[in-house]
Amino acid sequence: MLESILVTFSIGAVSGVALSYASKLFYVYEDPLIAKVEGLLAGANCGGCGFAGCSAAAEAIVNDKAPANACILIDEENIREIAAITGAHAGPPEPPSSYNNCSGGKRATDRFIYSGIWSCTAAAALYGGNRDCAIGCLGFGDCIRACRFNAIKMGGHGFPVVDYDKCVGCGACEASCPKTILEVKTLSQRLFHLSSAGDPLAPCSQGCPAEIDIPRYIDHIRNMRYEEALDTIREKNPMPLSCGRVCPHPCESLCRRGIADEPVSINQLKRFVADYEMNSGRRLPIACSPATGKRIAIIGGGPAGISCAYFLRRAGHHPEIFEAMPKLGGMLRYGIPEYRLPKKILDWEIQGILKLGIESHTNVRLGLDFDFCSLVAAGFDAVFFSVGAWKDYNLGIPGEELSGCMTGINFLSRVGGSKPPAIGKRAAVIGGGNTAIDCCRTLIRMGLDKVYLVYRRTRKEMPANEAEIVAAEHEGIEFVFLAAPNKIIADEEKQVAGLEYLAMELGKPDASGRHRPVPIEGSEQILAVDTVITAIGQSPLLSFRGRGNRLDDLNISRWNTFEVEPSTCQTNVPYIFAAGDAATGPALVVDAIGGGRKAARSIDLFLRGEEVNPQEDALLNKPIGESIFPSVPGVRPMGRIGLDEIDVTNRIQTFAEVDLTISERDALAESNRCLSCCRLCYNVDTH
Amino acid sequence: MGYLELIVSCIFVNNILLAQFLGNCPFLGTSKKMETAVGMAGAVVFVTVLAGTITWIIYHQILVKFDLVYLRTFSFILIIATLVQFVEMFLKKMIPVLYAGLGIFLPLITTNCAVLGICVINIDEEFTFSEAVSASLFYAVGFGLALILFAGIRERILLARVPKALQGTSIALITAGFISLTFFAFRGMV
Amino acid sequence: MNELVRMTVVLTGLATIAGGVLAAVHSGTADRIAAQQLEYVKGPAIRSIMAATTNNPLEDSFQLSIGEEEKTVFIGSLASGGTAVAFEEFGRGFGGDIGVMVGINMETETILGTAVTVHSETPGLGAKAKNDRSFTSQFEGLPVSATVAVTQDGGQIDAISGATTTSRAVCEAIAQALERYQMLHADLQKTVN
Amino acid sequence: MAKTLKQEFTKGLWKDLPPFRLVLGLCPVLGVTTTMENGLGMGVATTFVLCGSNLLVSLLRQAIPPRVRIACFVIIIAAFVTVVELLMQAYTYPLYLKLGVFIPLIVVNCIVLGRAEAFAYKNKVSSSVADALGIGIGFTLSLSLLGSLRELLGNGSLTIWGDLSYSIIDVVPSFQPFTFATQAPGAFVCLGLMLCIINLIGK
Repeated sequence: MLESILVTFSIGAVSGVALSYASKLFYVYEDPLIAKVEGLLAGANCGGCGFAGCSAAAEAIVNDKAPANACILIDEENIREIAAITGAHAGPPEPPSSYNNCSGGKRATDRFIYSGIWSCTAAAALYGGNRDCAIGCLGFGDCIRACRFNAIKMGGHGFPVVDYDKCVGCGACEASCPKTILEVKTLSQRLFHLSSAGDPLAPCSQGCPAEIDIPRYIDHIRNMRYEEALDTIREKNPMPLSCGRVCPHPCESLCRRGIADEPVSINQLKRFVADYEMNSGRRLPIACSPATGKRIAIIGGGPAGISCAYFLRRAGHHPEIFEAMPKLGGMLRYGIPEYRLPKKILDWEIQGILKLGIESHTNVRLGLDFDFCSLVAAGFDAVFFSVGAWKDYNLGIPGEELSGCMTGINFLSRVGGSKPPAIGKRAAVIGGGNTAIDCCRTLIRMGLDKVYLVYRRTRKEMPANEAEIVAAEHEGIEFVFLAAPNKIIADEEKQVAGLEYLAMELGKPDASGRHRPVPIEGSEQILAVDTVITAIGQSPLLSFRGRGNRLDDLNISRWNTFEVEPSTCQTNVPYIFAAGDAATGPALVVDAIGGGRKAARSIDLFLRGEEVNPQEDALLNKPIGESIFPSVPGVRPMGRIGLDEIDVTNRIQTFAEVDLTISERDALAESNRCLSCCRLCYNVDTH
Repeated sequence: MGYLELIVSCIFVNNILLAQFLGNCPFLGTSKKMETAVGMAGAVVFVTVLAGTITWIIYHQILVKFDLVYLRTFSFILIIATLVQFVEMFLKKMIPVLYAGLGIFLPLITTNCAVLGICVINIDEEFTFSEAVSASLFYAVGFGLALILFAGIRERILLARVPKALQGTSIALITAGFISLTFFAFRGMV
Repeated sequence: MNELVRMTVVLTGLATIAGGVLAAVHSGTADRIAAQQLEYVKGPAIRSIMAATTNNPLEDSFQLSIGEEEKTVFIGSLASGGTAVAFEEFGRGFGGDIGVMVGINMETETILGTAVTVHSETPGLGAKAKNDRSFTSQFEGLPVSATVAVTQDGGQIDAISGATTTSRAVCEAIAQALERYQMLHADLQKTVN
Repeated sequence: MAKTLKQEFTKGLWKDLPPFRLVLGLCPVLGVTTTMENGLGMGVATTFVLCGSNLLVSLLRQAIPPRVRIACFVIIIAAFVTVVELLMQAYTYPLYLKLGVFIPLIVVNCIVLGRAEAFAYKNKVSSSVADALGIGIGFTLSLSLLGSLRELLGNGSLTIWGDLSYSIIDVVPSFQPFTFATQAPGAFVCLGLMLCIINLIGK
């Protein structure tokens, strides 16, 4: 008995002392995460995972070389905890979830007939797999077998479908996939992912400045899952109601169906689901990551500011919007007339975004009502400028100061605000852009007898959207092309009495490809008008500079815009970011929204203390060459749905919305026209 | 028994993995990649010789002397566990190059029944000290041989067409059965 | 440091307690284990030799010191009223030692029976030595003074075909047993009576 | 997450059935399943160690410092294995001889250590014991099943316990024992095929 106790005592003591001293003596620094993960592993060192023991497995898991569920002994609870630890390592502490990137599946063509083992890994080992598409799903379901939570099923179309309720984001599927079909990403990683050259993108998605996954939401519409469609849109664009109305849809010009047929009415479909939500009487919940406690000041509550605030909020940060005008919305409210975007719809949309927990302060102008230094003092971690482009260029002709002459933005914002300006009976709008058209169409609705649009080139050169020009023509706007305003003629009361212009002819094309107009000597003519609106372009209003603070250090371009790194939206002052018209000059609403998201991505990186680098391979709206086809076989032309609009004679009487929402039947029919394109493959018309 | 017989017996006829069924968990786990298999084989040889030697001494010098042979299992596993962990920490700090190649496999060996099994067999077979040391070495070499052979085959299995239900461990075990069958050919040599 | 001390203390404490518990269990089972070992290791051989005894030879055994060695001698009472003894001897075989239990009728001074206890011979051959009646029966009734050897060595025992070494080892063990019996005859006689 | 004792118990019988669902502890599975009796004995011995170690680890889980927990588990398990060794020698000596080296090797059976670490160290005593019983009984059943399969194929007989045995040859006189099944390669192949069957049923 005694010997036994003595022997075991000494063995125990020797082991204990040897190990504890060795652990002190031979201490080697190790990533604390590895120790933490190892603490959750079974510790049986059984080798079932294929790694050399539990510590080796822990190291592999932390370094993303093994999935969180590599250990075959531990239960789901531990896997979840490990996933949480490594998830925290990879990004913010929010649950990652698997997300399927490929929508091609079975329809993708095969390069060769593969008859090997039923495994993606094995198939990929043979010339990268049998599929024509270098990035598409091979469809053997390695991910399904890898998932310990039964969260992945093979969909009917031959690509995996993730059940988000079951997914814990352990990463097993991602690790098992020889391609990058299933990516386990946190919400913010998904929101902030910029389209990149390796993504399975349809041409339309490449063309969208907001980078919306268009085929995915159209597919949701086709299946009458409108809420999911809206979720998909909102992952990239917070303002589907507004964009669904005002967006000139550059996506549609890239639509693959458009090559053989008319393009799909993508924007109308977006508007349809957005309106569906608004008319359903309830708001869809929008998921946000856990709070990070970081605060960001957003200067300017236009589309770029709202978009940036929205994405930062969804990533868990706390943006606050400072707006100089009485209400949020920027150009959406003050530049786009009621008949294109009714104010109550805009209000509803902005309200929904603010409800996520975004504070806003209106009627406060930077430099006037608050100081830049006070923002920094108030503890904001970053500042985002989305002040827009509110300063109209002057024509530089005599008479611009006359009463009855005003600038386009000034006019529109006063109409959109609460104090409409006094106008006469006949008006001339100078300029060929969207602002000019908006002014014209607003004026005609204000009951004017005659509205001229004066443009120094021809209709072909007009930068305004074609649809808008056509609508203006229908509404009776008279276009005066090849006319360069010379001076504004005053009457005795210093009121505008007419606009004198010189007739022009087109000269040789300039560097931008547009024909340069050349005035014809002695061709002066006079338009008898009592109102002149100049809308020849805008630039940001930077009056807040020059007050002796950091803002003076900002680099400003020669177009008076913020000079930013285009892919990160960061200015030369690291904590100041800018996007929207303030950085790009006047552009589309959807450009501003995309810019806001890009900026939010950089701000998120900045706030997490990481380097604000451009995303590798980011496309930034450059098309992927191989995905742009010269012809699209297998498409049967069927024409797009007609657009419902109010009859011309009625519509110019009111500011009521011109374009009406398409019906559900039309939306479903139109969504079925979508070819569900991916990078290379698409659904051909079968009937 | 002559040493040549001992070698043939330990490596082939009584192969620790394929005939005595010891160390099968790491056998199936670490044979997925050749690289891992080679590292594991090396580590097993190293630890087995060390553990075989020390446990033989402890058994004959302490346990037998004090009539405590029933503490064999208890003391052997503790000694092996301590030894392995100690060596691991030592290598990690002092000889990182060796650690990277061999050392990382050490924890896997703590609970490898091949190591404890060989120590126990050394006692059961009543080997002398030199026999015990060489038997440890050759048993471990046999383990390494089987492991490396098997890893080579398994890398091929990945590209073979296997019925769904047989995939994974199932086919691995059946393959191991056939390797075991080939080792049967050495029977009768001793 | 505190952590290190705690680690050591817990480990040592656990090991010590385990040692105590194991020692207790061991002392509680030691007798039974010894009995079991006897029963199952030597038992079958003894039974086959002393099938006709009236007592249980496994219980009526005693230890006999021969020099440094301790030998267990089993005693059986024969139906005829006489006594038989049995003990184990070893011969060197092909794969290691072969144990042979040899039973001797003390009355007639002849071999009562033999049985192989342990062997590590090639399967088949060793088993033959154990079970082949035509081989084992050759020993029965031989006087203790007889020379036991296979025919190849000039003896009268026919070896198992193809297993001369094994047969030789068995003979060697039996010869040694007879020799030892004669040497210890007096001691045995004393103890038995 | 709280499961009933019944759930903890039954998961070992199918969901985590060792060694088929939880592919661990293969050495004894391959080594001792030449007959049903061996499998049963090994299973019972393992279950005993599993229950004892789970019980003790769960009781002592507050006292064991995390950094040396594995060493502590090893001590506890080794103690129980030694107790089993002694008890088996005392009461079922022939079985002890047949199982041989595999009895001391229970100490390195990944299932035992794995359950101690993955379950008992984190759960209360009652559920730990339920877990150990479930896994242990599952393991015993699997071993017995594999053992009886190999015995039937290889020897043409089935020994339940002691003298209680049946022979196929009595029923089907033309039956030829398939000795391969009881030998080493047969162990691997039989287990591999069993796994395959379990996979098929599981689907």
